[in-house]
Amino acid sequence: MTPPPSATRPGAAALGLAGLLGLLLTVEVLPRSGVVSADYLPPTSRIVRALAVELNDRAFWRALGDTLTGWALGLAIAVVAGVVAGVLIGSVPFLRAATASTIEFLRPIPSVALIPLAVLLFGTGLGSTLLLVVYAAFWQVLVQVLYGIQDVDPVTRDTARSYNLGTWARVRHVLWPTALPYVMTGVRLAASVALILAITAELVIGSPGLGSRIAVAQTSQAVPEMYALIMIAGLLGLLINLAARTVERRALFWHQSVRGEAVL
Amino acid sequence: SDSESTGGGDPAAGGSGKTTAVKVGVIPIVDVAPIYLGKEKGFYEKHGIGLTLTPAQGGAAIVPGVVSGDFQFGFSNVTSLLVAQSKKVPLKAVANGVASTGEEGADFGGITVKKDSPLRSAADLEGKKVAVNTLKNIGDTSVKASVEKAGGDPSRVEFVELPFDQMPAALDAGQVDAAWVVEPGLATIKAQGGRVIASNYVDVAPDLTVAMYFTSTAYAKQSPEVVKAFQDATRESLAYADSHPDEVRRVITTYTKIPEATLKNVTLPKWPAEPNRSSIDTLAELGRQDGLFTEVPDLDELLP
Amino acid sequence: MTRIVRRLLYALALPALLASLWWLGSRGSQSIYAPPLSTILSVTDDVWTTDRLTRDVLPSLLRLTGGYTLAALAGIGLGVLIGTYRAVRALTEPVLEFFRAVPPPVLIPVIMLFAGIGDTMKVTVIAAGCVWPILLNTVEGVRAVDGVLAETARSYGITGVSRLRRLVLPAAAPQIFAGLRQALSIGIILMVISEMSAASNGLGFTVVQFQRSFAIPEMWSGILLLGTIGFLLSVVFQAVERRALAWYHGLRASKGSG
Amino acid sequence: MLDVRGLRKIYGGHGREVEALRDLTFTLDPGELVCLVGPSGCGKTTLLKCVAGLLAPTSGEVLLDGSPVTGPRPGMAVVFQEYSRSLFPWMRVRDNVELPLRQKKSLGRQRRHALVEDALEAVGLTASAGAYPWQLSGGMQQRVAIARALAYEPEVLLMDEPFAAVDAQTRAGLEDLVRKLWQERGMTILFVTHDIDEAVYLGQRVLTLSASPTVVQDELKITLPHERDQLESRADARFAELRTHVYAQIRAAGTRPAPTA
Amino acid sequence: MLDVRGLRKIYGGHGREVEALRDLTFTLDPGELVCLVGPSGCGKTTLLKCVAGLLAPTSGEVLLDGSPVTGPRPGMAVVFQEYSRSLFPWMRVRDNVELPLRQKKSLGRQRRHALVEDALEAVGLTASAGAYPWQLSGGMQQRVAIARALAYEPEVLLMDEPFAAVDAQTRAGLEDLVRKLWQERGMTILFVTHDIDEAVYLGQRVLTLSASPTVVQDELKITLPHERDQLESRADARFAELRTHVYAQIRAAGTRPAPTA
Ligand SMILES: Nc1ncnc2c1ncn2[C@@H]1O[C@H](COP(=O)(O)OP(=O)(O)OP(=O)(O)O)[C@@H](O)[C@H]1O
Ligand SMILES: Nc1ncnc2c1ncn2[C@@H]1O[C@H](COP(=O)(O)OP(=O)(O)OP(=O)(O)O)[C@@H](O)[C@H]1O
Ligand SMILES: [Mg+2]
Ligand SMILES: [Mg+2]
Repeated sequence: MTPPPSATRPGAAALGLAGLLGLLLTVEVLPRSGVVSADYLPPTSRIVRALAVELNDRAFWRALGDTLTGWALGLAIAVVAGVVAGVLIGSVPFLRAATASTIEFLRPIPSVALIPLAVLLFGTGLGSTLLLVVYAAFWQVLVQVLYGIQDVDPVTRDTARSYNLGTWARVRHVLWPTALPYVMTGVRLAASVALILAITAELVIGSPGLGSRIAVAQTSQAVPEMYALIMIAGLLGLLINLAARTVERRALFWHQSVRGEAVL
Repeated sequence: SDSESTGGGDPAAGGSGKTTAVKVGVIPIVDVAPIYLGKEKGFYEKHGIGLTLTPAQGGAAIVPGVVSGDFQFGFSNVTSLLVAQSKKVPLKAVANGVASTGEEGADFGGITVKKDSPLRSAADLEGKKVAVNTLKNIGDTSVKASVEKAGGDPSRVEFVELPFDQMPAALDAGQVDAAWVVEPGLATIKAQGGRVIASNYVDVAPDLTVAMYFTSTAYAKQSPEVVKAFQDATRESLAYADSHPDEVRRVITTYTKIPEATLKNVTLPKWPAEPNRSSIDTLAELGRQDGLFTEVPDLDELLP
Repeated sequence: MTRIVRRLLYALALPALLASLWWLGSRGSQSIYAPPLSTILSVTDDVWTTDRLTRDVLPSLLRLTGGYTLAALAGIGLGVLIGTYRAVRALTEPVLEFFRAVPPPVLIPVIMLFAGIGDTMKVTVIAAGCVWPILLNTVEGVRAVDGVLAETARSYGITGVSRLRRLVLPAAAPQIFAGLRQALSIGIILMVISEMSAASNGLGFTVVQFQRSFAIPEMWSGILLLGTIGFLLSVVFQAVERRALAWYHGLRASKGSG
Repeated sequence: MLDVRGLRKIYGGHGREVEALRDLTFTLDPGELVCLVGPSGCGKTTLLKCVAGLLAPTSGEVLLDGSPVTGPRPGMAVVFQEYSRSLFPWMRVRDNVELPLRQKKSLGRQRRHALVEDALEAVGLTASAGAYPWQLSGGMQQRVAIARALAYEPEVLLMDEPFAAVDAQTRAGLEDLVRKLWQERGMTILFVTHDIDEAVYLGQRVLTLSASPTVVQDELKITLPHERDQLESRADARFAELRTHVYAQIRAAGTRPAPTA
Repeated sequence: MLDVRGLRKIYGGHGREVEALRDLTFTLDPGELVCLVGPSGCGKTTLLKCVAGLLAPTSGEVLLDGSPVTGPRPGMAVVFQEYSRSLFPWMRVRDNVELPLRQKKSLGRQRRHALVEDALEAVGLTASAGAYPWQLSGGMQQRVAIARALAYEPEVLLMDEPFAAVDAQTRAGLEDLVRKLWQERGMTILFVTHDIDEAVYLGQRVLTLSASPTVVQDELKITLPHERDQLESRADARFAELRTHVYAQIRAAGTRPAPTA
């Protein structure tokens, strides 16, 4: 119904590509000019060659699938739980006051410290990865939702109250749209944190996936292969962000941040 | 790289005749080549064990994996096992893992320095910064033994924790003065012109037992037959690996990504079939001196 | 007075409840990795001695402060730039998104190549990790500056530094604070991660060391300490935020809410 | 119907204390249309919010049908002075108008749509039903807010300067619309305006509030005939008289000093 | 001074295309005060934004002192229709008024403060100088926006329904204030209003815009004497005449259909 305003302009895409090329070029030049040793930071060309080998390996694609499964499941759980908890806590002052200290206490606990516990509870499979991913990504969404909920315009809120909108209608039509820009940022943050944790969990626990491949490359002193895999992680992040931006343009077309750019 | 039958089958069902699924947590390094080789050769199958090898980064995942029963067996260095034992972690070592070659200057691990480093012997490490992969573990304990043996004061060595794979770069950049490194990092450093100034494993004891396979005490009690079968198969694998270095080098390429050029120069460790009890006693004593244990580990409990 | 008591009650009630549940649930636990809370608490005093606090916790907190400050400056600075100019955003976003998805543990070797293995590296790792929520929130906050306000500023010739100080930053402040709040706990997490390699002291180092040497109750006491630090920092943060965003909370609470 | 008794409201916080309302007492009969005028900042909006149950008074009370107002009541609609912020930017005009109706469970879909279309038609926005509020001009936004209130078919309607942003012609039309719907539906209406002519033309009574500290300064019964007409009524000599009276009252009210910071 | 030539503006996007302005051409002499009236949604705000350089026209051009307007110019002040959103909520009233003055490097601190105090005094907000905008009533907020524009001492002043939210008494005062400052400072003023009386009372000319598609429907020279007085001028027979003329024009303008969605 609502076409996204001037979707991605070709100019923007070109600029983005230019930025990436700049990065690749830097990585090519740094080791070649001797600023760092090519043994530790191989030039882009060698990384790309290693990448090509990876891409030809069936096992790589299976690992990628495993990682993405853990990522997607974990992220989905974290986002749903974060939004539900955030809306609940954010809109009920009592809950907010009562949970604040606990939340602040739990948030800084590193997922990596929980690895032994996770393995003890869920073994070395997907369960552990999920636990770590969800634990880390959940807070990102929650905090954003909490900040988003308090952003409701007082006049909007009074309007909703005066027309006696029910709880659900208020959440659906007032709280949610107001918090949405914050939530979008939260989801984008959580998406990469989830990817990071999925990979880290595999790296440490050894459950199959990109992470365990990175671990193998590390212990094997296979530097180009390691960077090739890191590059994959980076590219995944890029794709995820592209998707998030597309969703944002559709979901937030009414918001100043998106519509402001159409006019300027 | 391994996708056959997954573990978690009923371990108690390990009667002879049918195969028991067994999951082993290993670290994807040269040291565990025998078990990969043995699996490939069918040694484990022969003993009724359907083996799944899961590579993990280290003890943080393998030990809880074994304790929780997710893994039936795990691979760990001896010092870690001793520490665990002293902390009453219910573990039981079941089979030998890997041992030092016992040859000074030709071990699979050693204390390395940069090409142009003035350091000549372990005694020179006094007041220097030495990288080890884990502090308060086999690395610093054995390096200290080397320093002591060379006539230096081990308490004046400064240790820094650094993963093996980052040691070549750190050494090269002068961020550390020396690095205790094992293969394939050792080969990498040597290729850059680095020198080995001491073989710390050799300095601890001749034919030092470095690592072992272990299980949980619960599993050992519950399925002694499986443990027995695993021990037998591992013994066979170790012996085979020890006498077939070429096959070892080949099998390593199946589970690591060690570049061919490096692998060629990798010094293979020894894989004796049995652990060397007296060397473990020495390690335990060194650990006690370094304050690794609050309570002295009970070696009779721990070892098979 | 009563307000303070009530705030204290709110802050302590749930943690107390959870702690008692944990206490009861873990009573007599045989699991090596989940020792009874009583055991954990009983080792706490011995573990976190004054000596430890100055030798391990203090350096960690200093690194955290350094990294966090760096991240805040970089995140807000870059964020304003990226949020204001669409071309800059188009140019940098893919590269930034690329780096954002790389796990800090695998990024550490790269950082070590340039920053060595000392405190600089750890501060960099912390900064590199907590810059993201600040950056993203700043970008979005800057993009969302109210159109009428922006036009007002434009029509009165309020540009440059003045526009930044008096329009963009205050308008984006609520969202920037959300990012800063996020970054606070991420910073603590990264403090631990950065101390997992190339360290020989620090809170994170100690916790990981405990974990490796199977000193599980000690490890848990370290985790509790991490949580407590997070909580205390958040109290400070809250106070700062309440001052800095007084207008915002006043505005949001104004009209109605009777 | 509506009973305001000794209402007092003090705003505090941020280093500023303002007594917006000192002591207001007045009554509205069921089905009455009363206009409220008063100097800028005297507390009209504050009063309306207290009546709507959106703001808790510092002291005094508001009774609706005999029971004290503690929160918003069903069957009440408010048109806010800040019309542009009271529209939901994420909804099209049509959905903005329809949203409150969805809360009325008894309404069928058909009826709801008919109400929305009628209301938009009445304010002249049929053609913009599919637009978003931020695509509309100020006056159009204000009309959306009015349409929303009218479509809601409230029993009590509170309007806070609802025609401030529309042109004279549209304003006249809307005035007649409000009067017509009021007569048809028997609503009780409290109508805040700055336009004295409008107050006199629309209301059955005009209440004048004093400047801060605010009390009811004057109460005027509008003695114009029930049927009113934009041209005729305004040409009426009594109209001029009433209008002069109200103007004089506002003048008198406005000279008080502004609230202190 | 100000030359609007063939101005056309089409808004697009979100499945809706609106021709807000079709073809506007008119001129303002230096130091002239022209009022702009027109039906709600006809494009007055759009026109003002184009003149201010805040909005790029689809075609046509705006010339100021002979050179095309491509962005906001120094020496120009705008009072926005959305007064409440044009105030900076993180600044107290005083700071809001002072902010634009800080951009004028030539002004000393003393002079700046004096200007601010004078402007606040003139709109009757001295007592609320220390409040935040959101602590003020609608009319007070609007007066802050006016004070800000006046303190700025602009050469060109664009006002978009600046008195919509204030009461009759205050409005009269502000009207006289604007006229006084205009005479003193020789500003050029383009003043959008819905109040026909106001347009006639204030301006030297009144421009009436048609409903969409918008053109200049009528241009009326106000033949009242230069010195005006709220009571006298409005009682003038010519005033009634002019007012009737403008009203008729708006009626004629307003009957066109609203823009299509
Ligand atoms: N949220 C608030 N916090 C503090 N003071 C407020 C607040 N809202 C209103 N006031 C003060 O209360 C007084 C009355 O405000 P109110 O909005 O009720 O006036 P009003 O009669 O509606 O004026 P107007 O005609 O200008 O809209 C004003 O002095 C105002 O400054
Ligand atoms: N941002 C926008 N996007 C799309 N359409 C717009 C936008 N702003 C205004 N319009 C349309 O342009 C037309 C003119 O709007 P404008 O705000 O200029 O009217 P106006 O004369 O100021 O009306 P009012 O007296 O009600 O304030 C209207 O039909 C409106 O819907
Ligand atoms: Mg008001
Ligand atoms: Mg307008």
